[in-house]
Amino acid sequence: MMDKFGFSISKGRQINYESNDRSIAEYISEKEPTFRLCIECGGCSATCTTGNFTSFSLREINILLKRGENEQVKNNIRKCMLCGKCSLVCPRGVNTRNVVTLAIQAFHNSAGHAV
Amino acid sequence: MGKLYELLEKDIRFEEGLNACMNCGVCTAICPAAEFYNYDPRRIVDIVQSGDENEIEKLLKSEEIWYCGECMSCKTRCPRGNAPGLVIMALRGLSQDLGYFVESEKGRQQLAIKRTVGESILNTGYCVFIDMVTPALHPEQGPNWEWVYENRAELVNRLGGNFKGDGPGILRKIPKETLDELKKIFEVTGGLKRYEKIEFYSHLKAEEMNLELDETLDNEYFRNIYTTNNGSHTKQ
Amino acid sequence: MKLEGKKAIWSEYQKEIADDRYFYVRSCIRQNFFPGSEVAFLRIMKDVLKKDIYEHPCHTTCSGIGYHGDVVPVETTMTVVARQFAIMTEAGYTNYVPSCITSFGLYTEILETWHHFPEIKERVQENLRRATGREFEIPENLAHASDIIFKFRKEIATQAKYRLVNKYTGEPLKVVDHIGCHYAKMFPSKGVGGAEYPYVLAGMVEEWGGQVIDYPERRHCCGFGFRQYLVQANRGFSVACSREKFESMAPFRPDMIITNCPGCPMFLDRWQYVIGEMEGKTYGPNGQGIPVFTYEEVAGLVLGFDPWDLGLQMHQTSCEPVLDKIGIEYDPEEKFTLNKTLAKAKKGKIFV
Amino acid sequence: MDKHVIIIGGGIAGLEAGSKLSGQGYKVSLYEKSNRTGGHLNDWYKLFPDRRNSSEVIEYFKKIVSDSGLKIFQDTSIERIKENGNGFSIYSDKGEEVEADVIVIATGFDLFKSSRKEEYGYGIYDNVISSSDLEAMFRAGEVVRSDGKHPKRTGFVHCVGSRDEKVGNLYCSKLCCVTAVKQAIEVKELDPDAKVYCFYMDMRMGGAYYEELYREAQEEWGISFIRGKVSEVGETIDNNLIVKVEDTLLGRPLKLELDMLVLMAGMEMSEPGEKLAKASFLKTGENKFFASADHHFGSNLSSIKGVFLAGTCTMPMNITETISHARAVVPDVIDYLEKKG
Amino acid sequence: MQFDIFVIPFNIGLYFILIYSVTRCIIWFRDLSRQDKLRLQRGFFGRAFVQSLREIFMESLIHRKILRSNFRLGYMHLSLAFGWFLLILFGTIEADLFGVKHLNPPYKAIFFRFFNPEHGRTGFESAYSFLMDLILAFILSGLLLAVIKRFYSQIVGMKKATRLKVVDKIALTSLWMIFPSRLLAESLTSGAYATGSFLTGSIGYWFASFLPAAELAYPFWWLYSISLGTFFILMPLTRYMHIPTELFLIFMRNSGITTGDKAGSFSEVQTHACSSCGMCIDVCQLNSSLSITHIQSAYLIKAIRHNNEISEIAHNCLMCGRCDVKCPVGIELMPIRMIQRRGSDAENTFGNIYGGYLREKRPGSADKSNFNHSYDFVPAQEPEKADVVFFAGCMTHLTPSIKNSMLKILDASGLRYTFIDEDGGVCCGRPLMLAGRTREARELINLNSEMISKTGAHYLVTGCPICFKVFKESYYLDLEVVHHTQFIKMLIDDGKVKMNFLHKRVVYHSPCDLGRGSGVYEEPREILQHVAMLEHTSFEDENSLCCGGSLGNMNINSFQKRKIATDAALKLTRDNPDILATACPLCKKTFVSATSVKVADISEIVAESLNHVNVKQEHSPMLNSAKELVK
Repeated sequence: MMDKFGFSISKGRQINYESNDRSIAEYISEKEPTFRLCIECGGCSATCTTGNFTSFSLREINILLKRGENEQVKNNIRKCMLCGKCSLVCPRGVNTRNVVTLAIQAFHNSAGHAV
Repeated sequence: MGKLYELLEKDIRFEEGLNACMNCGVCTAICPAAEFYNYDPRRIVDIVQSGDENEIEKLLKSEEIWYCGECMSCKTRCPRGNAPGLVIMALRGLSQDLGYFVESEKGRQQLAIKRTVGESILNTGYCVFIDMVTPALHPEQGPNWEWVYENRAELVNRLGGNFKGDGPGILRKIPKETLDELKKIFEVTGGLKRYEKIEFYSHLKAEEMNLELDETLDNEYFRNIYTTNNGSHTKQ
Repeated sequence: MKLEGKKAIWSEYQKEIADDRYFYVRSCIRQNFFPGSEVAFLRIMKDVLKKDIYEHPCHTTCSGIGYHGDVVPVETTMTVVARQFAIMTEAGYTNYVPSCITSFGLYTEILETWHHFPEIKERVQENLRRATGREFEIPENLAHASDIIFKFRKEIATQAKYRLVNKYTGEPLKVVDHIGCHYAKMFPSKGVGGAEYPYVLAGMVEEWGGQVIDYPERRHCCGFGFRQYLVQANRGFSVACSREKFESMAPFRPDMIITNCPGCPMFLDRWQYVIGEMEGKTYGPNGQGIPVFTYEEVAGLVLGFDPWDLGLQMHQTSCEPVLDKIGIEYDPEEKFTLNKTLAKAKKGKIFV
Repeated sequence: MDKHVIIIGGGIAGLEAGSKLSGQGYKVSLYEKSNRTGGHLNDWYKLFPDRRNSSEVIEYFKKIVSDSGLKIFQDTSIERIKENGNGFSIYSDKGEEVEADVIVIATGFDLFKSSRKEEYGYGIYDNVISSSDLEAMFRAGEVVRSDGKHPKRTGFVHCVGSRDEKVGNLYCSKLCCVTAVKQAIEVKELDPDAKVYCFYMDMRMGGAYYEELYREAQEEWGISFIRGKVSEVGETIDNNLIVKVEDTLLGRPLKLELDMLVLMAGMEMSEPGEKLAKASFLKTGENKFFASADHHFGSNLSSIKGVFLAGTCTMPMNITETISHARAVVPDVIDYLEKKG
Repeated sequence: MQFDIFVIPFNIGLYFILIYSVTRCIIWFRDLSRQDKLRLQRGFFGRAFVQSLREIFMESLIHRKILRSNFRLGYMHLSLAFGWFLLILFGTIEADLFGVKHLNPPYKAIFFRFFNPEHGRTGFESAYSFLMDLILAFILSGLLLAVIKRFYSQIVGMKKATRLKVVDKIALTSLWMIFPSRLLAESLTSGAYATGSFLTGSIGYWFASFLPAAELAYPFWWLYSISLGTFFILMPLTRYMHIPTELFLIFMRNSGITTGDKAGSFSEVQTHACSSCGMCIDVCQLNSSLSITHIQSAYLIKAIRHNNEISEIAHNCLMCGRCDVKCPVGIELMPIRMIQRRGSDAENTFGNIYGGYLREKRPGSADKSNFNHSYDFVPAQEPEKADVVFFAGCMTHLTPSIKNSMLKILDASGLRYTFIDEDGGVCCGRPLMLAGRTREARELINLNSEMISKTGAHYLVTGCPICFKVFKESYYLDLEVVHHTQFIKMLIDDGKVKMNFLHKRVVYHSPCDLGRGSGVYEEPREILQHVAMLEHTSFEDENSLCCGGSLGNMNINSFQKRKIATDAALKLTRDNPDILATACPLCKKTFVSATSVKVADISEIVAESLNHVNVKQEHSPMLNSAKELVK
């Protein structure tokens, strides 16, 4: 079809909250309730050891998970070095290292193999 | 404020379009472009209001300023009375005047618009004239259009038009004197200058990309800008 | 949906619309894609409503598509517009009626700008003088052609031959009204009914027996987006927008779409075909597609104009299903026959 | 002391100021436009941040009023204040004229009329309601949609009529955020598996224990907070609501279907207050509330000597602030009357 | 040949457990790696054998370790274990001395009194039965303690007793039955025959005064035999298996076998050698500060034994190692826990980890094909050449004052050094290791090793014990890795830095990874003695506390961490010193918010005393206020 018309119909990039799979986030916040406490201040991203090299942002990951935009997280979460600086600067006492670990676990379980 | 910002400030649409933005996102929320393109008008306004020259220059050379469809839905809602759409128009104007538009795939398309709509205005007095809407360039117009296009003169007149005729009426021939007035207006108000700039920078770019570019609508560069879509603009 | 809520809002957007002596300005796109509509408009104004409406041979495009395609600078467009006003002034008219929504939006925007920045108006005046030697006055009244039809919707109803009613069930037809973005989104107070619940088309549909349906993506742009359609590489966006609307209106099972914008009816019509081709998905009652009309076409139909005089044969999505529903008589043979003038119309026979 | 003080408005501020002043031995008469005192307090079920029942506060006012010699005239709205020789006369809608030495204006606020935010479809879409509508539902003990079902997905839109040039209110009503959080929690209390979303621009939890309430909403109730101003609302065929908002923290548009949408209406200068100000040539600020003589030292003083201001007729305030502000008018009045002799 | 039917239960039990233990040991031996098998064989005919016997005597019988740390608990184990041992020993001797004929079957010794009721009247015999009674009394005293412990742990000075399953309960009761039933059986017999000594004799005499002792004795001999039998048979199903297992473990350990990184024969032996004595529960701060009492090593090991779900138990631990050093059986608790954390994920076991260049100990040649990469985004670093590399690490970057102090000291040292992660480097990998994700840790190790080896330095100085531990244990670098305290100590010894004495009272908190984790206790204290007035606390060296900030535990929240920190700080600052000194940025950060006492890293104290103006000026108020201004 593309060749007939010279274009193909664009896909929407809206976050479709309803249809997104938010089970990963639910798994995490059940095991680590402080996950819910994030106020998106960005302190974690600012101090992040990994963030020093790449655009990795724990703040973004936190919210992507909550919206069920899992793919993006899946491809980035393992960039975290687990050094723990974020948890020391978090004003809401979010247990960030556990959040990351649980996320990896959750992807691991859902995928049946390591991410 | 730096040079680019000052240039933007000269554009009346910029003055109308930007008061302090508080990043609430209503614009992006209803923006059709943001719905399909990797695009966030709020971010653009935020960058512009930051006045950061480098960021603004990046913007002027970017793809993202060319995604807006200028439907102006953003203007209806902004709680601070901004009109991101107008800011975009100002950015696009500047991008063309400085020749930055050729740095982006979407920006380069300006030549196509200039050569179709732009030329048509001066040559026919219409933005679009049916002769331009060839089934070849417009397959999406559908099979019925092929019949329409074929019999356009007869059909238009059958419906009561005045196809390329004198006097008033549908698709009438716009008098020579009128077209001269239009040209003069374009001359006096910088319209022609804009056209020349688009041509000039496009030719430079064509050379750089070493694609042949002549005055017609049928050459490598034109075909390239008219049809290329590297797929990086939308969600994959 | 509570209608009284909308009524309350509509009552707050009462627009000043002149009732005679109109200076008519044509639309580039509509002349190319809906010539029948502009013809119908003038016929209605002259023959049905007996109004003085004047078209000057020397008016041109407002350059709006060039302006929104960003190849024409704002100063240039303003001067072109000023020239249109000058011609109106010279012709001795003060009520300016553009056929095009893009133009209407542009005129409104420019008048606003001039109002807030008189120095700019001065500069434009100066430019116009230098380029053409013309002088201009700004219109006393600016109304889109659809505003005029809205204003006289009752008169049209009284002379109507048909109503927008399913003749089999007696149910009112379900009509989607699509308003051109530039009609009121920029200046809500300048549109009948405002920007959120425009009444200009809804009013006609109600008056002519139909029922307007409200669906989530009602306010969504058809996707024209100027450069987004003009350049082939971008058309994927354009069609995606219309698709969004179709998907959103589908559950309401609309019989037809009515529009007041030059581009929208063409896109909403053609994109149905493209989506069908690309994804095999068709909309409307038993997948025959949802017919898309201009307000003039609808007005013409209820007044009993011949569908083929209105130019419905130029649509890609066939309108016959709706014509049958309403019970409009038409000759299928004539649809694609051309060498036939508006003899009947000339003899003024079509009005009983 | 035969001095006569007139209080205009029988809400929290009026009652507090009135009873305190009559406690000082003045002759105090209070005029209330409606047939009940207590103002908006009557429309609220539970109060933030501790979710105590509003009736407790109403009880308190009943008590202080009955303890004091405050005379209350209901169903009387005051339309004009006029200075005469050494005092004032007020004119009611019933055409009566009353003399007074001091006037205390406590005309309070109006809730922003949500229908003015047309794009949210209040009064048009069946399941778009306002924060006060929701309070009424809480009082009735259940939250229901137009179709009688209980909403499973509820959204709260912050800043409706506040911080919005489109409706002419540039200021922040400052209490809607905490109210939204309170109501969100209450919705959850009624139905723990319901999903609740708050659409905010900034969480302005500036009061005592507001932030703690916010924390509770997140931690204990799992309420989702989405940073972005709702742009428009559409109605689906089954009367659900499609909300369009940008998730500004991701820079992407977000589409959400809800069963019910609650609009957090802001606070505006009350209509009677506005009329009174016009008729009596009392200065109002650009936020349309009564303008105080001095924002720091004279927040109880109006632009006319002898006419005082109390409570939310000057700016958005919570109950605590309103009561303090109303009490603060007392020394000003005494001071004025003594000087006047 | 003397025989009675009632001895059968005992015999069955005895032979069953003997055969079982032996086969078990054989299986374990079979599962050992080749090197370990060799080690064990060598050990068996070498010094290790003697060593082991000594250890078995000291620990398995005397229970020295427990006695040291907790006398009452120690006595309990001593009396039961050693006492029973003596009873058997002397019982056998008795049987052989006075037995009718030699080479008795084992039950003769156990039921001697039954078969020789007349015995024990005359002088030497009675003296001997006195001895036997004494031993029995000794055991019973221990048993009494045990019973009490079961019900009121505190009495033996323990906060928590280990929880039991049904089998354990049965086994336990049968164990408790053994000696009382023996007591009664012997007493009644003695009563009937008027024999027995001060214990059995007198009790028997008293019974006989009002009971038909002769008839009653028999059922109690049955009971005695049955309880013995049941106990032996249930042993494999219960923690009591630790008794035979521990012996084997001691041999293995003394032969130089270690846990390593993979679950295997040795870790299995260890898990079976755990007596669930509860020492680990006692010293655990999660217990003392947060009353979390289900995750301690004893429970972890029990969970492993019964292969229950353990991931939560395994991860909910500070990894401070306080239990590790306290374990009376000497089980390597930290390594065992690490194995559990790594889980089954093959790529996470060291075997693979040191695949790639680390085997050749030369950077660059890492075999990167065998696993997917997480940290490819890290650009290759080009550090400058230097003699000393300073690696601050993530935590030091979060505590700039420590970083600056170290730089100041390094500058003062005049050495040619490079601050290798000045603009924020890569994490050392320890946190990932602690989380059991060794594969990724290895990637970071590669990255850092490549970078560090480029400098050609002789010393790597770490600002943080967490980095220090992993650099020492898991990196293969051709340079000496030292913690900053060790480095400063060297500088002082070489007179490279001169310092003024700081007139401040200081207590030292030894960070887990530095002290227990890497055995660095001396240097920090020596430095502190050198620059200030170091005072002692009751929490030093192996007894030092954990600050609670541990990266080892991801399950507890910030409030819980704060609680541990506050408790620890309180203990450490009892005599309110001027400074609570530590040698770890994380400990510092954790303590700062947990105590009002000034908390400082040793490097900060040293740096301060470097430019320390002399005492007189220190007291001039003008200078102080000037200092304030500067701050």
